[in-house]
Amino acid sequence: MSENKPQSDLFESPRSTWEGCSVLLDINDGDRLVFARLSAGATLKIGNKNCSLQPLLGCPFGSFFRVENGTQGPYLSRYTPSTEGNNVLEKGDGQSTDELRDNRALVDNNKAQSLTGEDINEMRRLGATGDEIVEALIANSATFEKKTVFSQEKYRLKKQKKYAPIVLLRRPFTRSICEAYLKKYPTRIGFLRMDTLSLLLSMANVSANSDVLVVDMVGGLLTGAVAERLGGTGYVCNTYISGSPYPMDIARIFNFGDEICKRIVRSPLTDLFSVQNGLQKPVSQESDSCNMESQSNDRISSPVSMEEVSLASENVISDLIPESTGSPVIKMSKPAKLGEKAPQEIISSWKEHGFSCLIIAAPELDTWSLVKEIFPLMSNSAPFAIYHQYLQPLATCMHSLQLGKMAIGMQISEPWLREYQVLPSRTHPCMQMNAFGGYILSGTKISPN
Amino acid sequence: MSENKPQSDLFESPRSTWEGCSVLLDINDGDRLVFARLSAGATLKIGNKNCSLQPLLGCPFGSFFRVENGTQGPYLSRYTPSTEGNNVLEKGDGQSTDELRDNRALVDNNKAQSLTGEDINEMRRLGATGDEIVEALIANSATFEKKTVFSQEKYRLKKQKKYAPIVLLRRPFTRSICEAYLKKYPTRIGFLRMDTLSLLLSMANVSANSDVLVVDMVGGLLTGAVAERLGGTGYVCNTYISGSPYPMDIARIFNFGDEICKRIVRSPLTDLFSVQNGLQKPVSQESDSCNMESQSNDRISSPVSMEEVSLASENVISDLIPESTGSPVIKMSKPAKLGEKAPQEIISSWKEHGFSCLIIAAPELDTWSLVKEIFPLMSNSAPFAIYHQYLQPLATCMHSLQLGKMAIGMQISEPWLREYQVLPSRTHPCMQMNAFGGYILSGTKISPN
Amino acid sequence: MLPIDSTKKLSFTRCIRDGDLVIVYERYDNMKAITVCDGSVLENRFGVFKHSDWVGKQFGSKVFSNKGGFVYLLAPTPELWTLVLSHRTQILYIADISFVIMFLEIVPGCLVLESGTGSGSLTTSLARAVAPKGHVYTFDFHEQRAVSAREDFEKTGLSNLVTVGVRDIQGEGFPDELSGMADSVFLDLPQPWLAIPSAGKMLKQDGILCSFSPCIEQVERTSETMRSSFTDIRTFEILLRTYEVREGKLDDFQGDEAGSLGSLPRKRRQRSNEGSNVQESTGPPTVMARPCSEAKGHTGYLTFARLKCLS
Amino acid sequence: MLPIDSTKKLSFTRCIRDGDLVIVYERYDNMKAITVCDGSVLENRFGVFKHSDWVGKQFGSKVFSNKGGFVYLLAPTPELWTLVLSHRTQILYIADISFVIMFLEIVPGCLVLESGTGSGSLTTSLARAVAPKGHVYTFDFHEQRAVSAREDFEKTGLSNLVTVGVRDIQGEGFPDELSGMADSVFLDLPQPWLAIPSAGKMLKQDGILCSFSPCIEQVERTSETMRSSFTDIRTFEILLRTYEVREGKLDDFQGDEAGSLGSLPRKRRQRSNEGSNVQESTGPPTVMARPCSEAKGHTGYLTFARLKCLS
Repeated sequence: MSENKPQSDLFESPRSTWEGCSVLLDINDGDRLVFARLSAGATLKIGNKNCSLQPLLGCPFGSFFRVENGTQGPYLSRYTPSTEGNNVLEKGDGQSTDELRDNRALVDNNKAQSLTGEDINEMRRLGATGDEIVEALIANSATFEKKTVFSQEKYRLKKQKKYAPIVLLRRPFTRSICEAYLKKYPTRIGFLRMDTLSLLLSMANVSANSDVLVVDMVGGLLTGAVAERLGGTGYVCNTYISGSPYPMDIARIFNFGDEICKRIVRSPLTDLFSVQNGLQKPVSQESDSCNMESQSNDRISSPVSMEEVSLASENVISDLIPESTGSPVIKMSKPAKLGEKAPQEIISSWKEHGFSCLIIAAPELDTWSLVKEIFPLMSNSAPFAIYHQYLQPLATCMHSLQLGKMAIGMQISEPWLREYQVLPSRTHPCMQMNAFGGYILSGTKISPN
Repeated sequence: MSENKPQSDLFESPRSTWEGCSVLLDINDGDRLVFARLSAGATLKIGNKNCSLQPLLGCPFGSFFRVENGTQGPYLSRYTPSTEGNNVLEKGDGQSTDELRDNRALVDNNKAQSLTGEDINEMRRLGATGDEIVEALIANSATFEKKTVFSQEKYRLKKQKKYAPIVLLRRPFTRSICEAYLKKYPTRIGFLRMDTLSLLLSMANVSANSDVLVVDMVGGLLTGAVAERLGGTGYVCNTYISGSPYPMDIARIFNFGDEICKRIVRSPLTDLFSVQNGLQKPVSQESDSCNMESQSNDRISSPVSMEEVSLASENVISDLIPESTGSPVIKMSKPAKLGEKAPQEIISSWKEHGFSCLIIAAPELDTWSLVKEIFPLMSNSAPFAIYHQYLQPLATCMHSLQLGKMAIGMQISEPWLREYQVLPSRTHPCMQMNAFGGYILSGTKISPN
Repeated sequence: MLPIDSTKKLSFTRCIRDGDLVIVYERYDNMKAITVCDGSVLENRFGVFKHSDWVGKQFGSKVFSNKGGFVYLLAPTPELWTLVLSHRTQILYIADISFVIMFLEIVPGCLVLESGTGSGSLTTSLARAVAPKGHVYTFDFHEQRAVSAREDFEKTGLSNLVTVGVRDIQGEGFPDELSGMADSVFLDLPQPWLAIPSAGKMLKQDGILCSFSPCIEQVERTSETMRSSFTDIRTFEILLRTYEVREGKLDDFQGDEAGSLGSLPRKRRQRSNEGSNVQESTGPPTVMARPCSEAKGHTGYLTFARLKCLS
Repeated sequence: MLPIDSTKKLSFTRCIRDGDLVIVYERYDNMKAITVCDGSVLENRFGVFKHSDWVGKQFGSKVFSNKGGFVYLLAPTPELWTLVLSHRTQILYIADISFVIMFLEIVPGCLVLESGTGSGSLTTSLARAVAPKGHVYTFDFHEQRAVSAREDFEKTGLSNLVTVGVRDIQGEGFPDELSGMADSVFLDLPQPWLAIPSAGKMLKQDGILCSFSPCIEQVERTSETMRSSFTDIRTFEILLRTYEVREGKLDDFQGDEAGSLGSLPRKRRQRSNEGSNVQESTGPPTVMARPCSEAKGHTGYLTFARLKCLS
């Protein structure tokens, strides 16, 4: 467990955490999502308490933890939820809607609680568990008995979340990373929704042993998602137009082992077109590479927010309420390097064979002027998928590709995603929705002749 | 019932049909929709039979009819459906999905019917009712007994629709006219969906005693919908840009009495701006009006399809499968005139007070260049609603209105409508949907100062 | 709010008078209904506005505060009212309201029943649809809500069109004296199925019923109950997606990045110019629109049914 | 279809050979999968195409018939395959497929269970996602469907990644020998709740289950059954709206109608030019897009759940 690359076997993904492992912590059933990198010194703030993440080391993904009060302060303790369901509100009480929605007799002034904040603190000092505090609150509520069963459950859940929060240990995958970012920092990923991202990967036929060309102006989320699908085969080439690469910090949140990281490379667009073959001009190439690297690091630390940067080298990766300890951090947990400059021999191979597919997520660029340049890099019969926030650039691009007889099977599509609340007698679509997942232009390149 | 203007009292709408009345015939629960104008000579083709519509005269809207075999051929006969529900498939058989979807043992080769077409014709000749034929078909089906209850009901319904079709007598209102046109002739109404139309009316605050300015390039549907809301008060002014008015045949399908028809007027846009006051230049005005009238008729008979034109003066108004009899038609059923040229004194009043609101449904025109011209005709604080098939023209228009500080509270919105199948254990959204209801720009004009 | 009296029909051009209800518009998401009262003032973040300054101005005018801040004064409409009314309950919004009125085939002169009244958002639009001679009877279980609703209709000038009753429609049904008189009935109740037999009794032959429910189980039970005496039972859901409009231009990769692309090998450049027949894009328009991300994902299901004509 | 062997990875650039599966593209709504066979011909409305003419051409090439008609030959992908496969059952389409694979967190090396196989549309995409070393075990009740599916996977070159079994998963559950081995399980069954206990047994700790059902009642019962041993139960629906693109220009009212507007009083014209600060619109773009009217309104509900980690 102290070895930080248990993924050296590509095809057996670990089911438990390890030192330096990146994890997603789901607090109170999705109320709060925090990405963290586990180490002995890492901590997480829950409520107003700093809890060490040490107890999470070596635990299986999917484990539940609760905050307990110890002699040295609060700590996270693993526990097994009952098989009856841990979310009481979701258990379903078999009541009909009738009772639930009938508010004819509803009187509730929220002043019926006789326990004070001081009482609760006193209980804590005496070592009461969160559950015990919740039970005490219920026992001391003057109105609890008068509530409907539904309202009682709601009350209990609210208090449980506050006094006995539950932390669920998750392995970060594309969908959870995407969902978390969309919720908290949508602009950093260009409002890319998980269903849209999943369509980009399908439409571009991302598969093992593919060489995937991406223009990723969504913080590395696209690059990471492609690399996850490649699983250490093929390459994802993150290309960029101007002098410095686009940031790809988000790709560092995935738990990629060395094998996968090596397959994530970057290259300026000009290099992909250059006529150098093989090992020509190795010196200038090398020095360029070095420059790029430092440039890249500079670039990364500026436009991306603090949490992520500090997290890449410290404990908590991202955020959603970033908490980093003041204590010194053992640096052994540094994640694998990714996004090296593409070696010249690989570039040559791409030049010869063409990329297997192309994905563009560049919400601030005009699509056609970019596609016009980049299109020749693809192999014939290669599928492509282009994401944009606006319809018009894709329409113009599609029209131009049609006129130029450059692609077929083209379609502009927009996914529409809806989540439901499914509960006995209370089933309906969720009241709030993300109403816009962006547009996708997809198609297949044909041979120009 | 022989009087053709029972609507002279504006506010008591008749519940039964009359000679000359426009009706909507719903055949087999929405399978086919036909607009017809009732008269002694009008007929309707159902299957391959021509049935006189005479039996429908004087019947309450909502009546059901069935085709019966008489000595003189088939005829429509009124009947009262059982209170247990006439649509057997909708009754709900209380089965769980289990049985319904289990197709493990499904064998059905459709060759199990021992009754031949000749047998059925013979039954007809002997005066069997449609229901009797359906029962005979079931009795002679070798596989009927082996079907699930659900499949049995499905079989029965299919045969009933063919051999004992049911005609439901409806009064045409905006929503049924709109729904029928969208289904069959969407281009004639610019793909305007009923929910979008309902939003236009709300957003423009169409209400009694309003003077509503419309640009109706959707066949008169918008004009009719506004007139229906005005109920014989205020005015709807259908304005047009070039020399000849836009067709408004669809407004003739509504059962408007004289009071309402008088409130539907048309005027070229230039006249609405003209500086003539009161009764100036009455002669040229009159002659213009006459020219316009004939021009209008020409125009109407060309771009709109045959059925509608023939229907306006004959029996069947529109439809969906137009059937007109060869027999001479008594012309007493001619509908009231609508869409006269706006009198000068009314125009003067509009010039003085401004229109109460504006609705534009001109899917082929650029919005801003039209709005720029037409906007000054509205009163200050007047709401407006503009429908378009494309987003860009509305966006440009909204932006220009904002820059010009001409309107506030502006919003571009797009309705999304979904119909559901609600049946025991088989509830889900309908599998086919109209995915696009168009865009609406709405807002309120402000005082230019 | 409504020009019921035809002599007042061109209401927008008449000037604001003492006692008029006006909608004070600060921003699209910040409006307020105020009854003009000589001597009163409106105070907001833009300063102090004297009502007396408003009298004599046209609706739609911009008016200024002591500090030079400004708001617009709009004539009230049911749509604006829906944005400013006080929420005594969850309210219906414009998409559902518009659809209900069209699908219920409500036209001037209709007699319409509603339960419950709630905040009166739908009621106001129903009143507009039946005006000038029709009537809306609306019922709420809560005495206090009914009282507040009556006050609102007084304020908005709809009292002649609307009667508010206090009644438990699920328990008692609609009043017998309205039997057979309603053109349409609208139900927004937790257990609509309890009220359906009564709704059927109230409706004229061929009249239409609508029930609004947030949960699908309510819809299923309601539809089941409707089947015995209603036909044409249909369930819909309607949502409104809004678009944001901005002025701007996407980075034209070719133009903006000319420097870096200058280093591209000439060969390829030529190919892309000669080989393909593609017209140069003129660049995206300067005004761009896209859907807003946040939206209401669900309001409720609307189930409509028509009373079977059995006479 | 998939470049499983890394030596074949740049498959698109290699030339078409005898025995290759190609997608013959006529139009976006007219494609066909054909195995190239020297000596065979393809006959369609454009004429007769000799397979021998295709050999040696690159994928993505245009090929001609005896009459000069043409089609394109594309390399097969799971997406193209979904458009050409024979429908033995209702199939899943790209939006549901893509979402399922991402939400089930399927990555290379995963072991995935599916029931039923149906037409194999999802199976093909599952195989792509687990390649090159993972495996998909898919089960169907119907012997004949399983046989046809096996033939298809042979044709598309996926046999090494997919095992098709004949089994009544609702009645018997998944085979015991797969217990605790599955990363993810996908169910498309009429009574998914019957298979959930078995699915739970098959899953590794923290593994994910997805059930696809067209009706909401199935979803309710499924979710209810999941609650005992699953967490994070979420239900989604996903649809795809497509846009049509056309070249054209809307009538510019001002330009086109200049004649009729020439008669407008001069006064007003001046006002609109001077009074307001509005910029002239440059006219709408020449390429315009709008949503297609017809669309699939519903495919099914996707309910996901994660096995509780109780060890």
